[in-house]
Amino acid sequence: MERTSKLNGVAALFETPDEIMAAAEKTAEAGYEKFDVNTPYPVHGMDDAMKLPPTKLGFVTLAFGLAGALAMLGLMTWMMTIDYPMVIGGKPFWPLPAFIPVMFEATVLLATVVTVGAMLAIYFKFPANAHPLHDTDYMRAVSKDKFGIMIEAADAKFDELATVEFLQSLGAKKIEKIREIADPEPPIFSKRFVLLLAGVFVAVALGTYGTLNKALFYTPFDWMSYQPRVNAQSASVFFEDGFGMREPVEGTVARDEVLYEYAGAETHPEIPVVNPLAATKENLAEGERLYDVYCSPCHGYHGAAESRLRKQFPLPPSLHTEKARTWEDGDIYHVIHEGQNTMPSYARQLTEDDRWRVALYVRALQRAMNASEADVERASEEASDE
Amino acid sequence: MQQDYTKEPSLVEGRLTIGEIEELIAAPLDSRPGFKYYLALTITTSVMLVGGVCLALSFWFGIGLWGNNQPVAWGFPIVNFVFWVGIGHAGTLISAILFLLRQRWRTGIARFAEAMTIFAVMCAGIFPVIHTGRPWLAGYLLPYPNQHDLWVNFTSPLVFDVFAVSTYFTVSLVFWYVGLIPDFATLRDRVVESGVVSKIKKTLYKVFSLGWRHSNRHWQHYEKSYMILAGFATPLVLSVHTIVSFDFAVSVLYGWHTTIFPPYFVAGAIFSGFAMVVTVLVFVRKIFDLEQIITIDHLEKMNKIIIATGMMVGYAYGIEFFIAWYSGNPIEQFVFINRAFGPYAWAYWIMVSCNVLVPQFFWIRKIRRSVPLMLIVSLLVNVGMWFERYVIVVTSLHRDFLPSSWGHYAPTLYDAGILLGSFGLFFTLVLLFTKTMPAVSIAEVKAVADGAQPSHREEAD
Amino acid sequence: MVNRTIDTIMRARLPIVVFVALAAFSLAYYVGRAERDGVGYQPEQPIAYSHELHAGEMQIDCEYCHTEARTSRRATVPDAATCMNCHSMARKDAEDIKFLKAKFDKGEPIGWKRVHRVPDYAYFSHVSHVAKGLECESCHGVMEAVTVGRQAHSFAMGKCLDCHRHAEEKLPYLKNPKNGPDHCWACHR
Amino acid sequence: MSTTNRRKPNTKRADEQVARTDETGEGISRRKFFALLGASAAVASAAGCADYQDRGKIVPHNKRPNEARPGEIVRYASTCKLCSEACGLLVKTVDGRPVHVEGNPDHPISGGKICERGQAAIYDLYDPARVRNPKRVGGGKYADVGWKDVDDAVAKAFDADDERKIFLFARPDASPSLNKYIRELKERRPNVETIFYEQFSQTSRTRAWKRCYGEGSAFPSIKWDEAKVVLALDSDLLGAEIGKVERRRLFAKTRDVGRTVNFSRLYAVEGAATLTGFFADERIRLRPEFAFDLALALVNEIANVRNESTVPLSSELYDIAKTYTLAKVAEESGVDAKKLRRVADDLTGARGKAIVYAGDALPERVHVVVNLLNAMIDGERLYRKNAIDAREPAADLATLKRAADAMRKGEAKLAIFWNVNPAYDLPADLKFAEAIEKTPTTVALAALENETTKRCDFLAPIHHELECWGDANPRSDVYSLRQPTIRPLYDTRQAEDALLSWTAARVNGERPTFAPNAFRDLVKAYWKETVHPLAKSAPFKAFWNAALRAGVVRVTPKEEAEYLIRRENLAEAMTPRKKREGLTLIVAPSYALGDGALANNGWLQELPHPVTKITWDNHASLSKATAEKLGVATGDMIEATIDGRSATLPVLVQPGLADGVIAMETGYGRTDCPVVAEKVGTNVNPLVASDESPFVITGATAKKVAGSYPLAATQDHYAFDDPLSKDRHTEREIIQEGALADYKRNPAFLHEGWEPHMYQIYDPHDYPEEKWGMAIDLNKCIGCSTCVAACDSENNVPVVGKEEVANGREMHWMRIDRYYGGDPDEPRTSYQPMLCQHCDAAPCENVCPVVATTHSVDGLNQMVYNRCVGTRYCSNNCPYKVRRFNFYDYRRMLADGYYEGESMELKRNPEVTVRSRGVMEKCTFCVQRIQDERYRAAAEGRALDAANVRTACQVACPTDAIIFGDLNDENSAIAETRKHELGYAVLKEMNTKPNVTYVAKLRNTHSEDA
Repeated sequence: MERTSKLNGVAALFETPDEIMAAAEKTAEAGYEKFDVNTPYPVHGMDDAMKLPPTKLGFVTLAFGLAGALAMLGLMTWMMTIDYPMVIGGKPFWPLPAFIPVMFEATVLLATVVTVGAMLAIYFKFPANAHPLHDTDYMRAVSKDKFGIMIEAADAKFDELATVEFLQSLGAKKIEKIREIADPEPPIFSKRFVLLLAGVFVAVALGTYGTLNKALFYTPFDWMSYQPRVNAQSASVFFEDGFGMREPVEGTVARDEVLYEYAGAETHPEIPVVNPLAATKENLAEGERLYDVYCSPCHGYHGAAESRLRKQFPLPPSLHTEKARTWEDGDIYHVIHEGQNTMPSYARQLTEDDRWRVALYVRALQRAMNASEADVERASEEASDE
Repeated sequence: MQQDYTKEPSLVEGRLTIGEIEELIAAPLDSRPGFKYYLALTITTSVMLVGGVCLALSFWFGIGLWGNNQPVAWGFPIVNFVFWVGIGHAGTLISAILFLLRQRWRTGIARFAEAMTIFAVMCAGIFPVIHTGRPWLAGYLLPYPNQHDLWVNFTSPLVFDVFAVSTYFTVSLVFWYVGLIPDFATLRDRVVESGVVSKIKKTLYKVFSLGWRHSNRHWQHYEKSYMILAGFATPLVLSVHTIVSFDFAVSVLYGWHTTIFPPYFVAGAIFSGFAMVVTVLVFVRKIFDLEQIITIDHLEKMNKIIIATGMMVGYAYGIEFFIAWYSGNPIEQFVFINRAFGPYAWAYWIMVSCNVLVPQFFWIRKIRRSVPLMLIVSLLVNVGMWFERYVIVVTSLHRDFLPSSWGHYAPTLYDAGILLGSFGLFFTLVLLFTKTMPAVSIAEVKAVADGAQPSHREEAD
Repeated sequence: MVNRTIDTIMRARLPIVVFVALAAFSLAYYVGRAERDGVGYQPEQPIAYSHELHAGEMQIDCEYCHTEARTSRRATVPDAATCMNCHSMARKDAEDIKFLKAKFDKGEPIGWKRVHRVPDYAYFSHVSHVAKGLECESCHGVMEAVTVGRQAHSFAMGKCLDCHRHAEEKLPYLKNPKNGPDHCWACHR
Repeated sequence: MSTTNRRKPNTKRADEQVARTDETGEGISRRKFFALLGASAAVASAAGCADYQDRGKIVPHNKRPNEARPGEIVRYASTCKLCSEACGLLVKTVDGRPVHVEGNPDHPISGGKICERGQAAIYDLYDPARVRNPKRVGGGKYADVGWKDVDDAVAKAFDADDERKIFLFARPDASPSLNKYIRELKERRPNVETIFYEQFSQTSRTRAWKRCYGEGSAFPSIKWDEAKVVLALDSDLLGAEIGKVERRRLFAKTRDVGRTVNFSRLYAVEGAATLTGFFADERIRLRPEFAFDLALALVNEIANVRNESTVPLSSELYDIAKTYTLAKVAEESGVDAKKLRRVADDLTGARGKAIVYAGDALPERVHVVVNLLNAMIDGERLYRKNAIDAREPAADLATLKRAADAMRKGEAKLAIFWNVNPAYDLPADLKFAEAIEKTPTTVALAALENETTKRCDFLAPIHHELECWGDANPRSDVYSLRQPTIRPLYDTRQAEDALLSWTAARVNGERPTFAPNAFRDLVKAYWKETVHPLAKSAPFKAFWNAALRAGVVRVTPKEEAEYLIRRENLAEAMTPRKKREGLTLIVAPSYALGDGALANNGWLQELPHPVTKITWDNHASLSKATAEKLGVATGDMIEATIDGRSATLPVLVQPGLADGVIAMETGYGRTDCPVVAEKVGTNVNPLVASDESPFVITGATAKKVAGSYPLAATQDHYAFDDPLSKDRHTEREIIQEGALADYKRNPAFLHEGWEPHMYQIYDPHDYPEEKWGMAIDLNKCIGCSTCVAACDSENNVPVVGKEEVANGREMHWMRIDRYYGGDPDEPRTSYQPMLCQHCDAAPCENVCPVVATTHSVDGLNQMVYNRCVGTRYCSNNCPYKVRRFNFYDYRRMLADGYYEGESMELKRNPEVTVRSRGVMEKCTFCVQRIQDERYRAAAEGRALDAANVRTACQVACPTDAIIFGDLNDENSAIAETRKHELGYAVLKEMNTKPNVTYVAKLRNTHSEDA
């Protein structure tokens, strides 16, 4: 390491632990503050000799130990009791006995790691390889088996000659002057470092994306997101036509299948069929909803063929014609089930009860659109007393 | 030769000076590894690879390759996990408890024991992940915020394990590193004729020494933090193996659900830990001729601890039988009778003989101090301890409550391969350690060498 | 290596690298998350059916095509015959409609690309939600404003749980909103 | 290519999938290793840029049928075709694909129940090894041909003008329209001979019945629910014999804990160890050949000694019976005479309500004596008068022998084998293989390759029963229909259609082309002219649709049956049996595989045998004494020889077997068959000869043979009478039983002893809406494992194969625990279905680290597969050990991915997750059925009705032993059973608060030695 001429301090080497103890006491008594004793191993009693105040590291440990315990308790309570409480083994949502072990572990972890971290980073201000003492004969000797005192130039009482003389008076075997370091403070963001940063960023980003979105979905990883079964409305490799769902064999009758005996018949049913559903409030409300969903695109909301299909589909006749109003319920059901002229069959989209509900609502619509006087009065009375 | 117990024998024999101690300890680090070292390394790495291949196959095809079945759903991996965690506990225990008890003979063996802790816990740490059916979901064991808003079940001992083993590994690593900082500084400043120690190694010593300059202002805080670390490591060791014993004690199975498990497991851990330390130190002090630092006295003291903990484990075996008898519960009684006389009686009697009978030889001083005999006993102890976990796991599972679900467990080659692989990993790490870091703590041995401390101070403390 | 550079590396550069790595990870996690969740996923369909035109302009109710939403677990996509209800005549000459008619007559699947999908181990039930009065917009966004089907919201478990736990504020239009179940077998089995 | 975790289309064609596997080593075989290595290489190379978001296609119907709502369950009524019992089926289909089969509750005979074979037969529809198109067979090789070639070959043989015989072999079929067609065909073409036969048919029973009650009479249907005393003479009437479904259902009614007054007493006198024997109250070990002596001794005891017979014996009969006395029989066969006398006491004591039922395998002479015995104790009052068996009787061995001789002499020009395998299951001395070779044109109508198709000229693949039309008339008052639930999967034909087209009369010289629905029209025509008039209901079209929907039609039969025994020609049948020294061999049908036709069904192969719990193998069962005499132990090999015929198979020492008897099952040792059935077990048919009693062979010898053979059992990996583990189940009160007499005296006898005090540290969680619970009545559980088969089918449970079962890794969610208590030779056996107890304080939930198993609001222990990491701690901590783990992806591991093919995907229930490797699974109380009811309730705007939820096992249980329901609803059946004084919880002292209550079994034993 290049050195500048500026003096950092003076260092003296001693042979035996007793010598260094005596030297340290004398240096302290001599009034020096910014001095340090370097020994290959901790020498008992040196702290008192150098009159050092007791270390406060213990309080850091206490603080972070408690913090660890409480933080862990809080974390576990929030997770198991507040955020997602689950019934586990009949235990209450706040199983304190089960929290104790993990709290203890967190206490120990935080206490020890933070203490050492604090000691190294704050007390010692490590890493400090750039300290002037390094790469000097003094440091090599002290590292092995010698003991040394180093008085810094910055000390108030420091005077180059007087201090050297003082050290010799203590019986130092060897005195060495320690110069400041000349190497410049290297810049943090050198070109190569920025390149490295970019490389790390890209590598980690691609790695994360590749793993989370791609790699984790190959054999043998199995997440059961796609299972070897045929879901509803899914493709199948087994059948040539690619349909996962199969048509039932014609001529078979399912357990709760309702067969409409006039299916395919041209004319309407001869025997008049009355709507089996009672005109209750629910049936009518449901009928209205179904009408608005399935019938209103062509027949309009009020059955007067105000179609919303932008004239792409021929207009149906109005439901309020004389012919329509005199139809039997069975006829309306038949048209819904079979369709008529351009109107397709709605048997697929409406269940049997729903078809009768739509028929009910159509009847109500027809009555409403050309209501008699009596209807109007009764309607207004009901509206008023609601 | 009458042993004079009044004065403590000098810890470093042959009146070595501090400089000579440093030369002795740093010798293996100053030379390039020889043929014998490379031979040993290839053996251990190839054994490790065998385990690696078995692991890869199990990962690809599924853990059906192992011997696990219903009802014995746990097998070799869990036995290995508890075995390695057990061995891991001796290291930190030696350096922490003996430090608190001011047993200054610990300086010779502390560093190596802590290193073994780290390696043993690394071997143990693999098993909780690889023994699961879907190891790629191991992340679910940690309570990280995720898009499912799901956390973990903190009442489960397996979650305790995750926190305990990771904490233990971190604290042991920190404890070991704090001890190593002064030694790295010493190695950094050693004068060695050039070309022998590579430049990279020197730089690494400089980096890891963090610029330590043996300043006494730092020694003051260093000693205090070392004290704190030792203070916390001791209860941590006891708590971690208690939690590992919770894996069994928390269940409802008879043979597992007994309150003796925590102390019984901790005693077992110390017992197998010391045995492994003795086993490895016997070789290390021979190969790196550190007899003067790791003396026979050290080994003898450890053997005494082995008898003590062996007897504790023996007591636990006895008390389990007594409680079974005393409880009057037919199922519990059956489990223990079946354990001693059922299909796995062979494993049970191997366990009892290795753990209780073999250590009794250490009552004889001559055996306690003879290296080959000590080696045999410590190896047998570890065999016994492995079988103890095997007996606990398998016998309580294979015949439990409903006779209809009784089954039989037999390990497969893949199980044995993975166990072998874990030993391979352990000894590979030990070998790498001996060549990169000082096997004994230089600073601490110097501190306890004769004449190292100022004279008038000696009687005072 | 000069001591000072070692110090700078350990003091400044190392933490920066760690920070950059963490930033990259979280950035990639959140960027990739939409793709994993499928938010905004809008695959190109064999027929350019436009919800905007049918549901928006012509105000055909969702249930016209997704008939089973009110009665079964699966809301189902309409069969070709439902399209042919009108398109047997409407816009017969359009390219897409010819394609539709060809497929319908030959009885081949049209090959719609699935937009909304929960994993196979999650059993979402439309009827349980629709029967309690939930509107389609709450989960699928305003489809009337969308041409090709697009996934508006994430179907990650956290999102569903969020709504199950705060039904009151998430679904203001409900008459008597009751929080949804959050035990596992409500949606998984 | 999209990510492989997304189902990569398995491009292997069916016959490739059937690649032979030669590995027998355990663990990963060399073949499998390379196969999978290849697969992984393919994956790596085709990784490419997977369009991650490709979520597949939505494929709605092209034109959706009215009632087919996607994903919803649609049920079709149908009739089973596996055996001649013709039970009513309800086939559960999803999206037009049958996924599960249940019984049709409207069917008067099967009453909503089916047997375990019917339950698992649905897998054969999707069996990857099904033959997909017609094949010409030459030298054991199968070559693809078209249907035209087969039709032409048959037409040439059928229309050839020489008068040689034409044989049609088929299984007995209860179809009236088919039988009518066969009769018409016989008139039109006299040289056509149709032989309906089954290896284990009831020929001796029907011949004996016709001898006793005249040619016109048929064996009656018995009112089992009214019988007070039942003596099963070497008959597994609840186990594997024909007619078991109705018997199980009716017999269970006599075991109703609510009305113990009508508790029946079941005696079982048997040589083998059968399910009926171990369920019986009193069991007597008797060598089967002594059945004749015992029957006559009973006749003598009742008629001559006690003189209490309603039917006076003719002098001739008196002389024959006189020589047999109970004491002599007891002394000769080494049985306790006191027990035999007690049988006689009970039979006469419960006159009119007692019935003796002889086993199908017993020779005719025993049946004749038993018919006489029943007549003597007014057993005839238990015969149903208004329901007469309407099925054609099966052909006996003599007819088959004549046919075989004719074919060998070349007197036949055409032989058609419809779903039969004579080359495998007929006695060796018929030399049927040679007979097939000698016949110029031979056609096999079969679904799978087997020993017979290998020797025929053509293999014409046929529909599976779920793809067929048909009808059945098992009894005079019952007509049922069979309708297909899916279009044919492959280029196959319905067998009846093929036969109709082959044997149809030529229309002006031209043979009519094949009409696909010919048989359906025939059935419709038959029903129009015969069944419709009987039913006298709406116009035929409405009647036909209603019949299809209901599946069964009840008609009032024309005439009543009269049972008047004709004593004159009985004596000549009672010739004394020829006594032969040596061992007795009993050859019985395999419990799950029947005569071996279902051998390629993995689920049946893996269904644990109700008695031995062994899967994937047959064996020779020996009693302890016999085994010691022959110097063999379980696992050794033994060679049994009789008149030069021999078979070598592994030994199992079976408690409860009669000494000097070796019992074994057929249906195994199949060769030339698909991979699942190949080389499983040993073929014991060579031992059978076509003599008077083919299946009870006396005078055999056996000797130890070198070698050992591992048997894969799901239970009992320990010696039965090892003192360390004997009677642990009663000591730990897992099985709690008592005598009926004790119960009558003191109903609460169960709770007399020490009751563990249940501490309650935490206050229990409350379950506001439902809280599901189950009760299993051990009085009704006969251990038949139908519930296990149903659970497997409903919940997509995989098959693991023999090695893995031996490893202890079978995947059934339910297991029927069978415990032996007491003396090894006279074991007191108890059955207990064991499944997840859904405990309130579940120990498995505490220990799962990833919250994959927790408790639901309605009291279920939830198992979330996608969250499970696979630590398996939950399985260790479960005291009942009811959790199962996917150690492998078993669909890929069994026989090189045999069940990984697309066709199996169609069978899987889309409402249940198909579990991957590394995941724990267990009984879920059929949560998909609970949720289904919840969705239907939401759709109909009503509260959930617990009565609509019936678990798969509850529906399948033939004796209704399983009750499931909502515990919060006081007046539900489950709530009452839970409070019943005989109800107990297993391992109650573990304080896990299980939700499955077992009702203790009461044994109706004699009071003095209860």
